[in-house]
Amino acid sequence: MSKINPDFSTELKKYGAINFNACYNCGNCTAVCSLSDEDNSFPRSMIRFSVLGLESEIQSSVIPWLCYYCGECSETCPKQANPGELMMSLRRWLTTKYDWTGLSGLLYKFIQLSIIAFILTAVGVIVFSVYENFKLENIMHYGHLFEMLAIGAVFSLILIPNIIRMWWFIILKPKVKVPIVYYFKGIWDLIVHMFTQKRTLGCDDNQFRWFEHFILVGGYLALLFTTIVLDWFGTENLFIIVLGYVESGIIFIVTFDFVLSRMKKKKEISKFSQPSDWFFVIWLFLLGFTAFVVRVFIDTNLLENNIWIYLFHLIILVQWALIIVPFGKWTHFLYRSFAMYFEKLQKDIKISP
Amino acid sequence: MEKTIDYIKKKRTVSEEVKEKRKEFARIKKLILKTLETEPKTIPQIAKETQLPSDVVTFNLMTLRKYGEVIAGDIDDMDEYFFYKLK
Amino acid sequence: MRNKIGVYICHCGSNIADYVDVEKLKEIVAKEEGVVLAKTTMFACADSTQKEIVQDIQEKNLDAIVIASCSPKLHLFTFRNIAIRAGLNPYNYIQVNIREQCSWAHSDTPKQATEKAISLVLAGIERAKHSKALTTLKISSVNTVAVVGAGVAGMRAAIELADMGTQVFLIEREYFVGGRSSQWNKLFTTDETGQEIVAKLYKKIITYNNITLFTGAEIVSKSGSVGDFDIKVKINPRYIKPGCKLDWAKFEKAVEVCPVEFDDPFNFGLTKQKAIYKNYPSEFPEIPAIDYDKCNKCGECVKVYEDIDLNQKPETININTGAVLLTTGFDPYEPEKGEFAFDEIDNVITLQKFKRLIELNEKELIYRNRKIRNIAYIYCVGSRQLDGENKYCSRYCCTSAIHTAILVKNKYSDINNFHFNRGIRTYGKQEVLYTESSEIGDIFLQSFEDSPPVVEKQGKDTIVKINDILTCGKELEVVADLVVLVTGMVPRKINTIADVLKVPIGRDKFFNEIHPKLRPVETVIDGVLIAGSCQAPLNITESVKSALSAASKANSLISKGEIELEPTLAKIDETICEWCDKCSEICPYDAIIKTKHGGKIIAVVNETSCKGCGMCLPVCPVNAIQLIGYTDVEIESMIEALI
Amino acid sequence: MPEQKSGYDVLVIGGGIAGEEAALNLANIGYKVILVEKDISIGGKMIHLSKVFPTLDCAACITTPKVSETARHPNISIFTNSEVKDIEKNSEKNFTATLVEKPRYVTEDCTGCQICEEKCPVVVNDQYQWDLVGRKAVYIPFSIANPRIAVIDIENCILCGLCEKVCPANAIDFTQEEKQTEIKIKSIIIATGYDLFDPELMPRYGFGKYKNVVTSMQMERQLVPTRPYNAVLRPKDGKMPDNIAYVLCTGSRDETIGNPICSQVCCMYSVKQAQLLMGALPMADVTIYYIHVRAFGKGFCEFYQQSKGMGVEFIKGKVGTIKENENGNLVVRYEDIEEGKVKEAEHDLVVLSVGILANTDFTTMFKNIKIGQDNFNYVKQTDELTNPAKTTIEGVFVAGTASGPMDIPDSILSAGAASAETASYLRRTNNEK
Amino acid sequence: MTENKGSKILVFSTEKISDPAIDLAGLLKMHYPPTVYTINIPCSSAVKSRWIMHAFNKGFDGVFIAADGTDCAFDESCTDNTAKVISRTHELMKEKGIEPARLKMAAICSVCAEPFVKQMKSFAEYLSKS
Repeated sequence: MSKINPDFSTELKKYGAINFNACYNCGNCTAVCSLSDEDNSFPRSMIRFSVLGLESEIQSSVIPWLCYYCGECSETCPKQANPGELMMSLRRWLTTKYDWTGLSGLLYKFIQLSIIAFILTAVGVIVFSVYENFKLENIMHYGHLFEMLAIGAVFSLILIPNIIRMWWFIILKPKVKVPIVYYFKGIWDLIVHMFTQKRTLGCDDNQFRWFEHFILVGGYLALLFTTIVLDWFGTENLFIIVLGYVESGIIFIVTFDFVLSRMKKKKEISKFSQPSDWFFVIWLFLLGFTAFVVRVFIDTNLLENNIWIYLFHLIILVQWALIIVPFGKWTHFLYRSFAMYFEKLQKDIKISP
Repeated sequence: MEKTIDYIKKKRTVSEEVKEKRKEFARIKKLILKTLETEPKTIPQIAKETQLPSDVVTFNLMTLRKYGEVIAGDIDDMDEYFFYKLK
Repeated sequence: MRNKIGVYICHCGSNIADYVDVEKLKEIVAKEEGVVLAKTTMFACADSTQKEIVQDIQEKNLDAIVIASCSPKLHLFTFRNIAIRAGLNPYNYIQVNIREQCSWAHSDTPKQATEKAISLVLAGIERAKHSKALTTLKISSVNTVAVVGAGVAGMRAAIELADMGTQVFLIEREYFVGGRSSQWNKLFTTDETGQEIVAKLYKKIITYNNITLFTGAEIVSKSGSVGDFDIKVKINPRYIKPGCKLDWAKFEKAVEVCPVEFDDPFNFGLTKQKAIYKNYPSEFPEIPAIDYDKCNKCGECVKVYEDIDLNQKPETININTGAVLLTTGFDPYEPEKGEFAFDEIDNVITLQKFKRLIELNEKELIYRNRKIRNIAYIYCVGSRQLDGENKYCSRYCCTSAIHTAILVKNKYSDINNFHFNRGIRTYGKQEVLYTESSEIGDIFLQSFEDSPPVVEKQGKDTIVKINDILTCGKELEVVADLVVLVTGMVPRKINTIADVLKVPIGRDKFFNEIHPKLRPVETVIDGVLIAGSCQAPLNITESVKSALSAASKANSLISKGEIELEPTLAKIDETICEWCDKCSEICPYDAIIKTKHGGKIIAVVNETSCKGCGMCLPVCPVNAIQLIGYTDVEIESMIEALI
Repeated sequence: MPEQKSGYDVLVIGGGIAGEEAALNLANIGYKVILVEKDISIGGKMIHLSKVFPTLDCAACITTPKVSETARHPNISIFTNSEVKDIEKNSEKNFTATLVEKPRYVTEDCTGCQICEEKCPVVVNDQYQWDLVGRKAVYIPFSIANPRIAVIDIENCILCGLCEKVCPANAIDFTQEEKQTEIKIKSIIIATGYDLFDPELMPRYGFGKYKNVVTSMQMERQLVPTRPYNAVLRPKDGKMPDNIAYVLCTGSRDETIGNPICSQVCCMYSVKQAQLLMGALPMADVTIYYIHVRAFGKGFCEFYQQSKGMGVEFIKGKVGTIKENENGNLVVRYEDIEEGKVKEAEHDLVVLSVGILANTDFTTMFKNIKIGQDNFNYVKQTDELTNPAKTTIEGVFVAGTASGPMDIPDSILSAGAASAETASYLRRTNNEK
Repeated sequence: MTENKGSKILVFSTEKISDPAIDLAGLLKMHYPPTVYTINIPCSSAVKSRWIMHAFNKGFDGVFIAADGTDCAFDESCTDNTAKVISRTHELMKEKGIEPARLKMAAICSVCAEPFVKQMKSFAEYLSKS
């Protein structure tokens, strides 16, 4: 027995959902979705739960993460109820539900708070630089240190607890009994999905979108590795330097295309943009671009006299690491892979008696 | 008696497409009628023998039936396809 | 018996002549007794041939002609006109179809086609021999229509008829006009209120000299037939002096002093009513009324309102009318006790009552001292019943409920609407309302056919539960402050007019038309028409359409002063008939009447009602009935000629 | 100066069931009516239907008597193959318009013998059988056409002159030209009917590409005794289908194709066709995919229940996509709403229950006045509740589906209303007694 | 009298419904036995047993009622009433020793040309065998 909560619609609209109440439950969206199957039929099921406000049903579901937003459903929806954007909004909403700090919810819903957070972090970096008397070497040293610390902290304090919460919502709370071995069996899928997002390929005819996304993820992870472990800004190794250029180049070129398509609004996926979507692509673009420029300045020995460029990069980096990665859209990357993983667990149980 | 066709011939020209359509129909008609000379056949059988797409056979065969050149006979054992024969 | 028959055989170019040996045909028929002329012709329908035939008829003094050519469906009227032009009765013209039913059908066997053609033409000649000169029957009619029921449909029909020049008697059972529509607020699609529409129509009606309105009036008997009905109308007194003006203050006082109080039917019991009343201030006619059945004649009101006259008596008047148009409307379905907790839980009400409630609550929606926030609408109450008698869909309720829900949401703050439906049927442009209500957040839940939603009390709360189709059958529940039963339309409970006029009733108990497509507003009783929701559930636009349709049908029927009837009629031989009731029983038009004739009881055909179908012919045990044009001699001589 | 025709009271534009009904009503009252039909015969779409719901009487049996009554009514002049343009309102009750009579190239001497048709060597798609079969360039539109006079499709004619040679009535006349006449009328009824949705606009249903995906109109023709095939067959390969699917709301209630409203008839005609199919193909399974079954009119709900009793399967869920198999069978993908699961099902014939769209021809007919359109492109009714036939122009009325989707009984009633409003308008403005 | 010419069939058709169908059969150049003769009447339920018996007496081999069925423009009781006439006539035929199967009825709609032709062919075939 579930109680209906009509107020949930209003809540969800703050996460970017548009007009999904118009749904008359024809099921067209589910039928045209190439990722939807008998076990997980969506997006209509999620629209229905959202209209009725059955929060716990949504919270315990992995379905929002199974959607890669090809936009076919929204394009063909007879009521123009934007099922694709609803799924996107549900992912945002779920992100905030998984987040134990509650910060991401605030940042999603109130753009003012996001802007304040961005300003605060920027001010923090500048204050720190003032404190360090704008000495490039020190700042770069702490910058590098920050990268490592931030990753560690964000992961251990925010992301891992959040994933545990997600696990609790999806597996523990609904009392799905999963034998331990299944967790190990599924790991490979987790990794594959995390790094390849191969399901997108089933999504639409546009293989290019998957490819773009794939090299972006690859480039991003590799740049992370190159800057943190291989100390790109500090190294003299030509191979690493070139590698870093390629990686950061990939990031800003691909994200530039993303920004462009969001502005053109031609494709269904880029028709609606929530602030968090803009932040994500723009910061990623800036991240790649400033890293690229910083290294160019290093190679041309201009950085000493143009420390501002590194500071700018650092501000972006700090904002990225402290705001977007733990509380923003970046987490999708993680949650989606885990959702896939949990879905596999659910399926495995169904198959074995 | 004078024929009015001569009057309109002076005013109109017939498009190539229309001429082509007429030839095409004549060709298909000949093919279909020829295959039916031996024995009654179903549409898939006619299509196979004439090398025409089956929907083209259906359309033209039914047109021939409409104008009385072909008639429908019995249905096959599977109750799927009718046999058509010359009238 | 005709014996100067002319026969024309048409070649129809080559259509007939190619298969039928027309020359041989001509030779054979020329020898036939009674045939004085036999010709072949290239095209019988050609102008020159037509002239020739006219000439022949006049010169040879022909008393019947037979043309053997194409189907009579094509040229019967062409050739009948030839006869008329030549001064021959058109029914002395016989067409024999030797094209569609001979030369074409038997083009594979020309010899036999010729033989068949000979037989057919001979049969035609036989028929011509026995053919009678018929004249179309004309009965006079008064250009008057009695419209029964002054709801929107009735008023609209009255105006239209009056505009077309017909005298109208508009007869309303209630003391006020407007019917159900005046109970409704804003209407889809124009957003006018029901009361505005009623006012608009009433104000128009009183400008017409040729509309007479009776309120508190009912038809109590009818005699006569189409064109000339005599109806008796009983009019209950209003107890208000005729011609007086409404004095609102005095009227209010009279209401105050009136000791008779009962649940107001207009507001479905939401308020109380006195014996002297108006349902709403701007109701028409302006003057109030005192309910004849309820008033105890205590005289209190007379003391404060001198325009009251309790000495008025009911009167009966006679009206002569050409046609009767019924626009008597519907009743809302009244749920049974316990149907979705109706009458058991106190916050369960019908849609119609809910609509009144909205109108009576200006600022806040309050029912039984409780502020309403969550409203559950349960659809198809009394319609599409699985077990009950009403199998039909009431058509207007989905739209009406959704329209009301939107209205409620816009009028009051903080309203949640939950629609427990069985598949929304907002057909046509009404779909936009469904979209609108969804978009503003109304929630639609659909129940399975065999498991309707359940309304029950849980502690203080009223809960509505459903297994929702749209959520894969999941059980869902809503705590409702108010449960609105979306009740459909049923025929009028008090429906005396049906008995008086003997209007046919359909399977759904609504009045039945002859044919929904051919004759959608006519009944089998000639001159009695139906329109609006007395015929089937309809919304206002649809009712008005059918009312206007009926108006034009009625007008074209009676406005010419006479009604022409086809001469193909049944005739009963009074010498043979021994009244057995079989023919009158089978007649769908009630055209056979039991009559005393020359000392014995016989059946007589009412020529104004008979349609000439012939259904009565075969049932007569003594073969007393003949259908003109299809008499035994005609048919049997044709049979003999054919063989 | 074009020729003039006057003395008419009403111009009825459109000779479908609504136009006929309106014309007959007015003619019976005594008004002179000019009825103009774009097509080469009158009867509109109804005359082509099989049986009609919910009474299952045959459409032709109802239409043809009305058609012939209209055709021979002394107060009605019919112009087929003709159009109206440049309607001008000059003053109260004074309209002029141009009547354009297209050449038929066949005179009224035609006896309908079809010898020309037999001989004509050209075959093109037969529009009256919705392209399922061919017709000749000279042809009688359909067997029960009125007038039953041949017509030459000059665009597809190869000018061989054979028809003229063989015509026994000498009715072929290639010298005919388009004729324009100015007509004077006092009032106008627009009864231009509706258009059907073109499912090629929904590529995911594969209409046009997959030959076994047909429209409901094509199925309607297959169910009529004057049908294009000898039985109900698949257009792709002539197989007798035994598993037929109906896709409801094709082109209705769908904002993506610009028609957000319900077409009001598709549910019922599909239910009806399903019943007829069960009669024509007793072994066949029929499945109807629906969103809501709109069985709202008199006797409709009972009819719907009856079809369930006969074994027609109803599945709640709009079909998302249709794909073709090698054997010509079609796989429909849909969400079974009751179960909440996406499913695929194979059918050997799919019928798209196409919706009704406004026929917007009326918008271009007027010259010095503009006629209002509603949000869905139909003729705007300015006083829908009490004067349903009234339009934005005084003296111009609307009948039938020109004002919105409706079924046959509703169209007939609407035409009745239009005729009543026209009659009273004429009388009012005439100041007749 | 009827030797080698096929069985003679009298058809009672109705003006509005079944007669147009019989016309249509000719229009479509569909062939049925030329020994089929049609007399039309307003409604199929108007056929008198007497006429049918007269036809048999005069030498017709079969009588066919092309009934209005549910399309009847007069009344929906048409189908029932026609059926009753048939069954009464069947009784009379039995009395006279005429095989009841020689009187047949089927609903023929106004465009039912093909069903009509089929009916005629099979009826004629049946009659020629019996």
